[in-house]
Amino acid sequence: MTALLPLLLLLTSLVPAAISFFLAQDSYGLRNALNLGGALLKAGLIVAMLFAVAGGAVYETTIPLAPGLVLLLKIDALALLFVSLSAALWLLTTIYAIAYFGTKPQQSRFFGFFSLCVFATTGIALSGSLISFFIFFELLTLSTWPLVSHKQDAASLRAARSYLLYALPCSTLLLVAIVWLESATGPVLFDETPDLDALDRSSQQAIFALFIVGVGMKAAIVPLHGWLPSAMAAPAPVSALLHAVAVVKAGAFGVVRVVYDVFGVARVTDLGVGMPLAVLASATILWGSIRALQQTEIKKRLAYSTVSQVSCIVLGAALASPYAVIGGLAHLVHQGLMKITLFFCAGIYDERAGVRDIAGLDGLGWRMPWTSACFSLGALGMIGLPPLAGFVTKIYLGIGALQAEAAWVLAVLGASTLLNAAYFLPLLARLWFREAAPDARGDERVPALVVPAVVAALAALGAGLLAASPLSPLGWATLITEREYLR
Amino acid sequence: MTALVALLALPLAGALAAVVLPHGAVRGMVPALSVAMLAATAVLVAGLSAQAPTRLKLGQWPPPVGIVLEVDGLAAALIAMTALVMTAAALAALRSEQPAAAGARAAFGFWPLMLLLWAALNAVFVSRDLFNLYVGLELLSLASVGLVAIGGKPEALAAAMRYMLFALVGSLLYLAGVVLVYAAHGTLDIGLLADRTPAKPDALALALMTAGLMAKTALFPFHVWLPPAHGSAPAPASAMLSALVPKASFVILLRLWFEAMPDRAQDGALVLLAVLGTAAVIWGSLRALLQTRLKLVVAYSTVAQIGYLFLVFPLAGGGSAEMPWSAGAWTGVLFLALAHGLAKAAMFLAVGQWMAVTGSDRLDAMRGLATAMPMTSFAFALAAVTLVGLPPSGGFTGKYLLMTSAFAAGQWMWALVLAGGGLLAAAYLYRPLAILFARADAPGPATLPTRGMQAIPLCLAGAAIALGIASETPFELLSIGRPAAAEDGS
Amino acid sequence: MTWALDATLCAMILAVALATVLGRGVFRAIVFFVVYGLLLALAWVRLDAVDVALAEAAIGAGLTGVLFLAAFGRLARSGADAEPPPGRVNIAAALASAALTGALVWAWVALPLPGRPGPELAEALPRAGVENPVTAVLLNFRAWDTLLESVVLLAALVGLWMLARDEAWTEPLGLPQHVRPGGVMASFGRILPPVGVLVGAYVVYVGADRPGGAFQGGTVLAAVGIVAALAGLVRPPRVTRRAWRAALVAGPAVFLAAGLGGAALGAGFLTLPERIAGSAIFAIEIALALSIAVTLAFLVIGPPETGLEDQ
Amino acid sequence: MSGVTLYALTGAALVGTGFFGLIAARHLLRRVLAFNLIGSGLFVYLGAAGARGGEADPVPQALIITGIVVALSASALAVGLIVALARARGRAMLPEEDVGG
Repeated sequence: MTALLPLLLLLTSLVPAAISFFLAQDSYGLRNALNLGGALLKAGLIVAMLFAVAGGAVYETTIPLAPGLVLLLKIDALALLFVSLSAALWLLTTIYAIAYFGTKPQQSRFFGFFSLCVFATTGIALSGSLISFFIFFELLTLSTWPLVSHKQDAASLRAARSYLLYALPCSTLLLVAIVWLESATGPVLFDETPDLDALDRSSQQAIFALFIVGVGMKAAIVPLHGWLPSAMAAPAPVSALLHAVAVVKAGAFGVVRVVYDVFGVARVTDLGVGMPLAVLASATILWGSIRALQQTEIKKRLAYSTVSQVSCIVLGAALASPYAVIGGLAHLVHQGLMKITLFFCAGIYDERAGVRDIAGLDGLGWRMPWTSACFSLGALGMIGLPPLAGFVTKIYLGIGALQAEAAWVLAVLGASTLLNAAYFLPLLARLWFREAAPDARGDERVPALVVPAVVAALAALGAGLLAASPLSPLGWATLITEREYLR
Repeated sequence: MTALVALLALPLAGALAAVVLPHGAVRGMVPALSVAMLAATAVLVAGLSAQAPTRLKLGQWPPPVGIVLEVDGLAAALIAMTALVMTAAALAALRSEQPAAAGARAAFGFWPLMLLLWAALNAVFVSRDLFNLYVGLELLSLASVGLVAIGGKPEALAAAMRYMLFALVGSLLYLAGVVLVYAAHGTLDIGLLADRTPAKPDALALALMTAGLMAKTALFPFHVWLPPAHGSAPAPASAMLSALVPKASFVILLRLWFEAMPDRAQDGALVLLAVLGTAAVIWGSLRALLQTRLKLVVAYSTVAQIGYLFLVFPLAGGGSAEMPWSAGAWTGVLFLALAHGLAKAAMFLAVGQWMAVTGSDRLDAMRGLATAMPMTSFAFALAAVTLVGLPPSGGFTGKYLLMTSAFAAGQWMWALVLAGGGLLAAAYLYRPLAILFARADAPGPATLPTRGMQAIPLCLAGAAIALGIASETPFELLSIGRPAAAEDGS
Repeated sequence: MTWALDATLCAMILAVALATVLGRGVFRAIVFFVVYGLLLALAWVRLDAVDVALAEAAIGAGLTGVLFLAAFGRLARSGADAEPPPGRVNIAAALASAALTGALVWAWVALPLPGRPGPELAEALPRAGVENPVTAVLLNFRAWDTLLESVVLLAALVGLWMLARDEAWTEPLGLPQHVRPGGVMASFGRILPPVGVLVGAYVVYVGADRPGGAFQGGTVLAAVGIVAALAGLVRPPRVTRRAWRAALVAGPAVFLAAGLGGAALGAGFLTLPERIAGSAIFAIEIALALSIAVTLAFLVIGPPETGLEDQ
Repeated sequence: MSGVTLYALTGAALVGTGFFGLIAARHLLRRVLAFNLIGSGLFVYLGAAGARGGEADPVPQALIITGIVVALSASALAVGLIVALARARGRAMLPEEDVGG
């Protein structure tokens, strides 16, 4: 039974996906029940496993494909961190999406690919070997494309093409890296760091670079970030998925796996590739913030904010000191909770008030109090206001930087905080302190849109307030770091 | 043994019957025959033991007097792929009005030619005699040319003529090599040849046969006949021609270089073959990018995909034969061949359905068809995933095995060919996919193919994906009688 | 003396071949080709291969020649008989051809001494059921080749029929022939058939023991049919006539049935038990000769066509 | 030079002659003629090889007879294609080679 758990976790998304494709447009009830049921089941399974994994249990399933090609699914603490994030957010997004789409057309296709995306993300989280990781990583690429192009208008198709234009070459390089590595070491499993000494130093550095390009594209590391802002053409639930549940998270998670489980901290330091990565991440943090500042569309600003924030996770991985690792891992969850709140709210503003531009937010706070409160909570968290989640992350990263003897990172963090404030605070000011335009509309009459936003915002708040609890994201990240990387 | 005889005799008998019987009876016979072939294939594969491939001495005459047939993993896998593709193409042809639309002529000719093609493919896959392979190849070529000519339009005739000329040259070059082999060794049996002392003219014979088979396989620069031919045949015929026919001559190349004359393989020649394969990948892909007719995109893609197959020569032939990476290269290439066959057939059958609906295969006529025909479009997308080599598909398994082998052998440039080729494939397949999934300008077509009809290409594309998901069974099958592994056997 | 004879023959063959390739006009090339086939038949006699000589004379020179001449006539009707003026001398083609010949000559010199399945063949021949070793190879040892070859003919014919125009599909095969009554062709056409049928049947019959067999005999029979059709004595059948289509497949069908019969009796696919091998081969040869005759005749006569002028 | 060798060399020369015709000629009928020349040249070469060392080997003879029939089948289909192509295009040449003249 326990060997089947990883498989079961995958099936909770795969089965709704497979059935959704074949449902007629008007089978609303069945489709909603399927997707919600799958999401609930998955959440339930994860809760059931949390305590066992905290106590040291590991669930493993092996599916041999061909010699050297083994699909290994394994639930360890790091996998569970990511999978519980994506499962929880999937549940919220599903509720939100059902309300968002209402009776709009092509829903079977949407929910089919949406669940397939979550299936791929779960697979990425559970992958215990490099090749399994790659298989699910590519599956994620493919199942995201129909979602980004869902509206089928020119902008969506352009965005979807741009996504593939980044994703396919980068994943090809990832495959080259994997094959190059495995031709020297044999299949790479994440629980035993492979012996790379068969390769010379420059080959190892080249492979590391290929890996970072391969997974970094999904994490939107500069200069591989261009696809993310243009993907804003997609419907709001897709943005939530891209920015919080699946895609960029998979990229950041991939960086963590590569640094800690493929190369190992010691070898990364020895090869001298950690610092360049940290510099790249820092550059991304600053560049994303600066670009966010220049945007006048809410969703575009949020998108560049994601570019910036996700690189905090990469920065934590690159610095590789204990506090930095904890901060980075915790931010994987923190950023997801805060960003999904913001995107849910942006979608509600668009749907219920017809507001897409920042200028349209004037005075909306009082007209749409729940949404605006959530939005404010998310934005303040992103800035890093104590005691919210973003603050916790930044403190840990800062200490980690000092541990890693990279004091310059403090300047980056400080600058980024200022920039975050510069691009979020004006929004809050408009929401709460400006007069509404005379013809402004806006209501919150669809609870299924608002409730997920509220829940996500409360979770983000809780993650910060209860950071000391062992089951908080920070507590869990500490557990992972102690168990896996400081052996 | 019985299964093997059935796999050879059934399509032959079916073809003879299809010439004589009235059209209605032929339509009734074809599904039954396909089922029987699938069953025989299943028995054949199940009966194959890992130790020794099945051998059949025809007429009980041992070589060099008689002809020997042998089913190894390679032959069994290709026979199985052929059975799937043929069954799908036959069902598609039965259900579509296309062959019949051209009148009684096409409706009469399609079935005998198709069944003769099937018989020829199976005969080539199992034959161990170089001259018998020649006769099989001729049967294959003539039936193929006939299928192209069914189209009837002037461009189809020109395409068939060009195909014919290349086929003739290919046959003669191959025959020249066979003549030299017999003159030098007094036998045409592949097994006996492997044990003979090499003779001086062997290199020339091998070169001539290889050149001829390259023309038949449409390897760059001998590919010019393929796109117009596959682009102007009826869709079910194109599916067979593109998915299966080039594989037959490729199998003979494998038999020659790895089984009949492995010790005569020069490193330079092996590399040259792979270089031509690389050129095919690049040139075929670039040409596919420029086409405005979907059938030609798919046909040029075959030119490119055939290129991959020739990477096997430097990685598993010559000095590499005894190296640990040769097995991966050999199996990887066969995975690619199988996946390409299934996916390419799915693509042509899908295009055929769109053509039946829109009356054209121009790319811009396909706009928004995904809404009206989601299953067919999904089949095309899955097939594209396989051809690009993305996981989880048979194409990915093949690419992964080949790339690993290339890096292990230190010949990383072939890995880059595979990687770059995948990107090029993504580029030329993206265009039709984006058009299919774009929003339709006009209301969808009035009459659509039934769901059953749409399911045919989907099943084939699904099989190409399943080849990657459940790749262990085909992997083991392909290992049976693998030349490098079978050095102890005779 | 014999050497001089061989040398002269070879020189003539080469000269005629060169004329076929280089001579002016397609029609002349075809005529040279027919002469070439006849000379080649002589060469086969010199090489002690009388079976091949018969096949070459009947098929290589005779039938192929008629095929080309008939095609030339049809091209003339479409105005496509003219050849473009020869362009520049194609040096690359000449070099490639010379290299090919050179390579084959080199190979001949480098060939090891006779490699042939001598002892194994000598041991197998007495059990083959026929005296003529060539027939033994064709219909017993390498029966699979021959069975496939007989369906190659069928594939070519079905392919050829696919070249018919849809509106002509139900017409009789080939172009309608109008022959002057009392002309040479008409009287030739009246005399030849009975003689030809006799000769053809004889060639099939002796094939078991002496040179001859289904292919050579079938070709003679085909020639009879072609001449009769060209002479306007008979109108070729329509594709829709099922009896004729049955005649096309009779040979391969009997052959395949015999092969499967061997498998059913437990002897093995295409295995002719020694006791009945002789009579089985004879039966196969008769059926094959029939099918070969009809198929070859249809191949030369061409796909169904309307008598109307084109376009 | 023995008689057999003489025929082998003739065969080799026929192959070259035919090959030249196949490449250089543009009228398709002549190309198919050239194809037949190559085929028969190869058969002569094979027949000569089988006739080495006294008694004739029956196997090449059987192969050659099969080969002659196969060549005729291919020629018939090719010739039919030429006729059909000429009817459609008015020329017995491939479109891409139909320049000048």
